[in-house]
Amino acid sequence: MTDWSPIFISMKTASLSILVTFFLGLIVAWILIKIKNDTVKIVLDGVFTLPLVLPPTVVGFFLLYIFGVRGPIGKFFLDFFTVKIAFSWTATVIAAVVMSFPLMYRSARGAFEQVDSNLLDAGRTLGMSEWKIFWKVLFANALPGIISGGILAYARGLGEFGATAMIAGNIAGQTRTLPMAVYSEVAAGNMGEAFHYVIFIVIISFFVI
Amino acid sequence: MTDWSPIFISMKTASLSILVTFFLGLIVAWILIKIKNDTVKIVLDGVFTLPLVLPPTVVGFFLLYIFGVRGPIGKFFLDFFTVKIAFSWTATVIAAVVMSFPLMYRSARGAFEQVDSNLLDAGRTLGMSEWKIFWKVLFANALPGIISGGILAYARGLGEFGATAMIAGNIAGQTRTLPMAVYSEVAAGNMGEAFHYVIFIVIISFFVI
Amino acid sequence: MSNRLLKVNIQKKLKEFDLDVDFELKKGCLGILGPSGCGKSMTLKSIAGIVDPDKGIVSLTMDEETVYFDSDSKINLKPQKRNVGYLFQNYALFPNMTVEENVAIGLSKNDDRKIVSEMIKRFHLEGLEKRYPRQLSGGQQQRVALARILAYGPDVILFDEPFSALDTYLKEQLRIELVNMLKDFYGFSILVTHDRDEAFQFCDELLILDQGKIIARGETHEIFEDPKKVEVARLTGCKNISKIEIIDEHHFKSLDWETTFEVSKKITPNITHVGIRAHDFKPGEKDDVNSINTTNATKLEMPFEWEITLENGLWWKIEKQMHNHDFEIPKYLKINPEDILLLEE
Amino acid sequence: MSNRLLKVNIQKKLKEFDLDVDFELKKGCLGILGPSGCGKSMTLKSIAGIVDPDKGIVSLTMDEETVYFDSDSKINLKPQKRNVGYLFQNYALFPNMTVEENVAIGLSKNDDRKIVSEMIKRFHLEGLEKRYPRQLSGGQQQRVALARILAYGPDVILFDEPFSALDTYLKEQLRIELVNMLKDFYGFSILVTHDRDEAFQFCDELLILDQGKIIARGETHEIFEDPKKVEVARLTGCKNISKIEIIDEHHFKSLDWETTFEVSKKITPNITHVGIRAHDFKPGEKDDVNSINTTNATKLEMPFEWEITLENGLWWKIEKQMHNHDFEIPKYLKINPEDILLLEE
Repeated sequence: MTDWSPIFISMKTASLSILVTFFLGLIVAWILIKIKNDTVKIVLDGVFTLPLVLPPTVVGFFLLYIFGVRGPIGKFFLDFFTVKIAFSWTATVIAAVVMSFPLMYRSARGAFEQVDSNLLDAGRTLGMSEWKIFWKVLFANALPGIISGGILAYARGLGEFGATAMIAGNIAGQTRTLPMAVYSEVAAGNMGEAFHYVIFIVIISFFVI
Repeated sequence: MTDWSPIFISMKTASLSILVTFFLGLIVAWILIKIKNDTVKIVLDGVFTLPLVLPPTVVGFFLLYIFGVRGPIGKFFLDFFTVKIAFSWTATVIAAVVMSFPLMYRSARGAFEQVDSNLLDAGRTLGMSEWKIFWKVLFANALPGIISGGILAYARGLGEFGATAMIAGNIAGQTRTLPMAVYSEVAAGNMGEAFHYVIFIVIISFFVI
Repeated sequence: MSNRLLKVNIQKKLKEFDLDVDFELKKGCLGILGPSGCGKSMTLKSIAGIVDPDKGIVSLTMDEETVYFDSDSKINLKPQKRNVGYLFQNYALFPNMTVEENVAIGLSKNDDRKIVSEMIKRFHLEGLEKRYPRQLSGGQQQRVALARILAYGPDVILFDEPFSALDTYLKEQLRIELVNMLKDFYGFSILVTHDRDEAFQFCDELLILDQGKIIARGETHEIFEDPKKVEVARLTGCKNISKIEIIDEHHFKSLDWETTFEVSKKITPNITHVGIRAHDFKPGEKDDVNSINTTNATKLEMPFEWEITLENGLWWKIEKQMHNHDFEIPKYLKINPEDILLLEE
Repeated sequence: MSNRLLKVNIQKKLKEFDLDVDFELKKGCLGILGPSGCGKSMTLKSIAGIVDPDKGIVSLTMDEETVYFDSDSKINLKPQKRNVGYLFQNYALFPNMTVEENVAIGLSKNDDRKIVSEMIKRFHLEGLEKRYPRQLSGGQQQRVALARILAYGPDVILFDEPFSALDTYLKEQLRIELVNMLKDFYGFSILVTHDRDEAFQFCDELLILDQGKIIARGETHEIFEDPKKVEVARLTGCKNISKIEIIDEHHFKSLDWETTFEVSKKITPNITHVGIRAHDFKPGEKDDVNSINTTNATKLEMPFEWEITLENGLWWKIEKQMHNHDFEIPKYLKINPEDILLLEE
C-alpha cells in the first residue's frame, strides 16, 4: 500500500515555504530596485542568486553548517529552546525557502523592472506614499510576472531534493518529501510505488501551471 | 586523502553537457521564435520548460524509464550495441543536459526576444539568408544574454544532483560527480572531506561568474 | 518607356479592424496618409513580405511581372527574393556593425564593393565609416539606412514614417535631402506618414487610409483641395469642420458655429458636413457674403503666424513677420463661397 | 501681488556632459528649448525631486520660501513633499486604474472628492470615467494626465515634451487647449521641448539649453529676433547659417554661399557666422542691395508654402494659397540688411 505521508509532508512544506518565499522575494526585489549604488546592487544580487547557481548539495552543506547542532544558529536553538533544526520537518521548509527564493526574487525583480519607471515617479509627484506606490502601482502592474515567478518558486520548493537530502535527511514520515520518496522507492527497486508518487507530482505540476 | 575522481568526472560531465545544451538551446530557441502558431508555441515552450518545473527526481524517474535497460531507448542500445546507458557516465551527461537545457533555452529565447525584430526584418529585406541573419544579427546582438544563460546552464549542469542520482547512481569513480560526493561524504559523516569538495565547487562557481 | 506596375491588393484580419487595401502604382512615389494605427505599416510590411496577408495579390512589373504574393496560387515570395527596400521608423541599423558594414550588408559576393564607397560619398558619410550606429546623430542614422537600401539596389523602396523619430529642426533639412534622392531613384516608392506636409511634399499621388480602409485616393493636389470626406479633410489639416443643416442648394446652417453660410457649389443631399481651412478666411466687412463677427476672439502668436480662435470655435490663421508682435483682429472675417469644402461623413 | 519665485541652480555630472543650469522664474511659464538629450528632462526631474542633482539649490517661494533641495545644507525634499506636478512625455497614466481613479489618486483622505468630477468636466472627459487608459486616444490620455495633475493642486507644473507623442493633426488642437488651461493656472510652469513653435507659443520667457549648458536666456521674442549664437539661431528655426569673412564694419563675405552681403548692424570681431531666416528673403532686382541670383533654383511645394533652394544652398520660403500650384521663381532675391542675424560660434 502506498504511504501517504510524503504527500502531506510535501504539501505542508511547499505551502509554508512559498508563503515565506513570496513575500520575502517581493520585499527583497523592491529594496534592491531602490538601491542606487550599482556596486552594492550587483553584490547583493549575486548573493541572493547564489542558491540558484550552486549545486543543491553544496547549499545543503552550508545550511547544515549553519543549522546543524554544532552550527551557530543550530546550536543557539538547541541550547535555548532544545529544538533540533537539522533533520526535522522545519529543515525541509528551510531548504525549500532557500532554494526557491532566488527564483521568486529574480522573477519579481524582472517584473518590477518591466513596469515603466515613469509610473512610480508620477505616483511620487502626486504625493502617493512609497507603500501605496509599491502596492497600487508597482505590484498591481507587475502582477502577471510576479504570479508566474510565484508558480516557479512553488514548483521549485515542491521539487527540492538535493539541499533537503543534506539538511533534512530522508526520514520516513518526518522529512521524506515526495521527491525523496520517489528516490527511495526507486532505490529500493519499487518502480511501481515510485510511479504513484510521480503521477501525483505531475498532476500537481499541471494543476499549478 | 581526498579522492580526486569526482572532480574529473564533474568537469568532464559539465563540459560535454554544456556543449550539447548550448547549441541545442540556441537552435530550439530560434525555431520556437519563428513558429507563428501561438498554441504550438505555448505547448512546445511548456514541454521544454518542464524539467525546470518538475522535481529533479521525477525527471530522473522518467529518464530511467526511457534509458533504463527495460526502457525503449535503453533496451535498443543494450540489444544492438550491448551498451548500458543507465548507471554509466553517459547517464550523468544525459541528466545534466536535460536539467540544464531549459535554462539555456529560456535565456537564449529571452535574449533573442530582446533584439529589435525590425533588425531581422531589415536583414531579410536586404537579402540576407536566414542563417546569416541568425548569426550576424540575432546571435551577435543577443550575445550578452546568451552568455549569461550559458553560464547559468553550466552551473546547473555542474550542480545536478537529483536526476543524476536517479539515472546514474552514485558509483565512486564512475558516476560520482562533485554534488554526489558532497552528499556521500556528509552522509558518511566526513564533513572535512565534503568541505574540500564544497570549496572546489565554490571556486569554480566564482571563476565561472 | 518600359512597362512598369506595382499591384497591391491585400486583405488581412487585424485585432482592431480588417485591413483591405487595393491599389496600383504606375510610376514614382505614392503617399499613404493616415492616423496612427490605421494599418499603414501593415500595408508596407505586406508588400515587403515581412507580414503575410490573409488574401490577395502583390506583384511588381518591371518589364516582366514578378508575383510577390498570390493567395489563390499559394505564391509567397520570401522578403529576400522581393528586392524591396524598407526604411524602418527607427532605421533598424545593425548596432554591432560599423557604418561601412551596415551599408555593405546587402551585397552578395559577386557585387562590386565600390558601390559602398559611392554610397558613403553620396550620403555625406565620409569619415564616419568606422563608427557604430549609436555614435551617430538621428539624421546621420537615417542617411546610413538610406545608403544601405540604395546599395542593395531595390526596385521598390518603402518609407515607414521616416521623419517621426527626428527633432523638428532636423526634419525640414532631411526632407529636402530625401526629395532630391527620390528624384534620382528609378523604381517605385511608397511613403507612409501621419504628417500632411510630408505627404504633400513627397508624393504626386495620395491614398488616405482609415481603420484599414482606403477612404480617398487620387492626385495629392486634388485631395487637398477637395477632400470630399470629413476624415480626409481632417487628415489634410482642415481645422474647421462642422455638421450642417442644409437650407437650400447654396446655403446651409452650421450646427457647431451657429451661423449661416453661402456656398458656390451645389449642396447635394449626401453632404453632412462642411470644412473651412483656417488659412482661407480673409478680413471682411459687416455686409460681405459669409461675414463673421469676431467679438471675443482670442489670438495666439506663432513665429510666422497668428492663430485666432473665434468665440464660436472657428480658427483663423494668418501669416506674419517674426518681428511683428502686434495685431489688431479685424471686426469681421469673411470666407469666399468657393473656399468652403462640402463633406460627407 | 504676492512674493513668488522659483529658484533653480543645479549641477549634475551626466555620462555625455555636465548639466549646469541656473535660473530664476518670477511668474508664468518658462520654456526650455533644446535638442534631444541636452539635459532638458534631467532639469525637470531635478526640480520634481525624481533625480538628485550633485550640487545646487532648488527652492520655491509662494509667500513663504520652501527649499526643495540644497546640497550645502543637505536638504532634499521628497517628491511627495514638493507639490510639483509632472506631465510625462508618455503621460504615465496608471494602466490598472480607470480615468476616475487616475484623476483621484493624488487626493488625500481629507480632500474634497468633488474636485474629481470638476476636473473630469473641465477636461471634457465625461462618459470616459470608467475607461482604462489603453482605451483612450492620445489626446484624451493627455487630458486625463492634466486633470490628474490639476486635481492634486500643485504649485509648479512641469511639461516634458507634452506633444511629442501625438499625431501632427492632433497637436495644434491640444496646444490651444493647453494654452487656455495655463492661463487659469496660478502657479509656475516650465515647458520643455525641441519644437520651436511650441516654445514660442507657450512661453514668454525662454531658456536655450545645449549640452547641459544655458546658451541663451531671455524674452521669447527677443531670442527669436536676435538669437546671437549659432546654436540658438538653429534651434529657433533659422535655416540659412554660414561662416563669414568680415570685410568691413558693415560688409561680410559668406563662406558657404560665396556672396558678399551688407548688414545694417555693426559687425564686431566676435561675429563668426550669420543667419538668414528663410522667410526673410523678398523678390528683388539685380541692382538691389544684397541681391542674389536664383539661377538653377529648385522649388518644392507645401500646402501653404513654397520652399525654394538656391544653387548655393540658400533657402527661401514664401506663403502660397493651397490652390495655386504654379510659381515663377523671381530672377533675383534680396535680403534687407536689417534682417541678417549676426551670430557668434
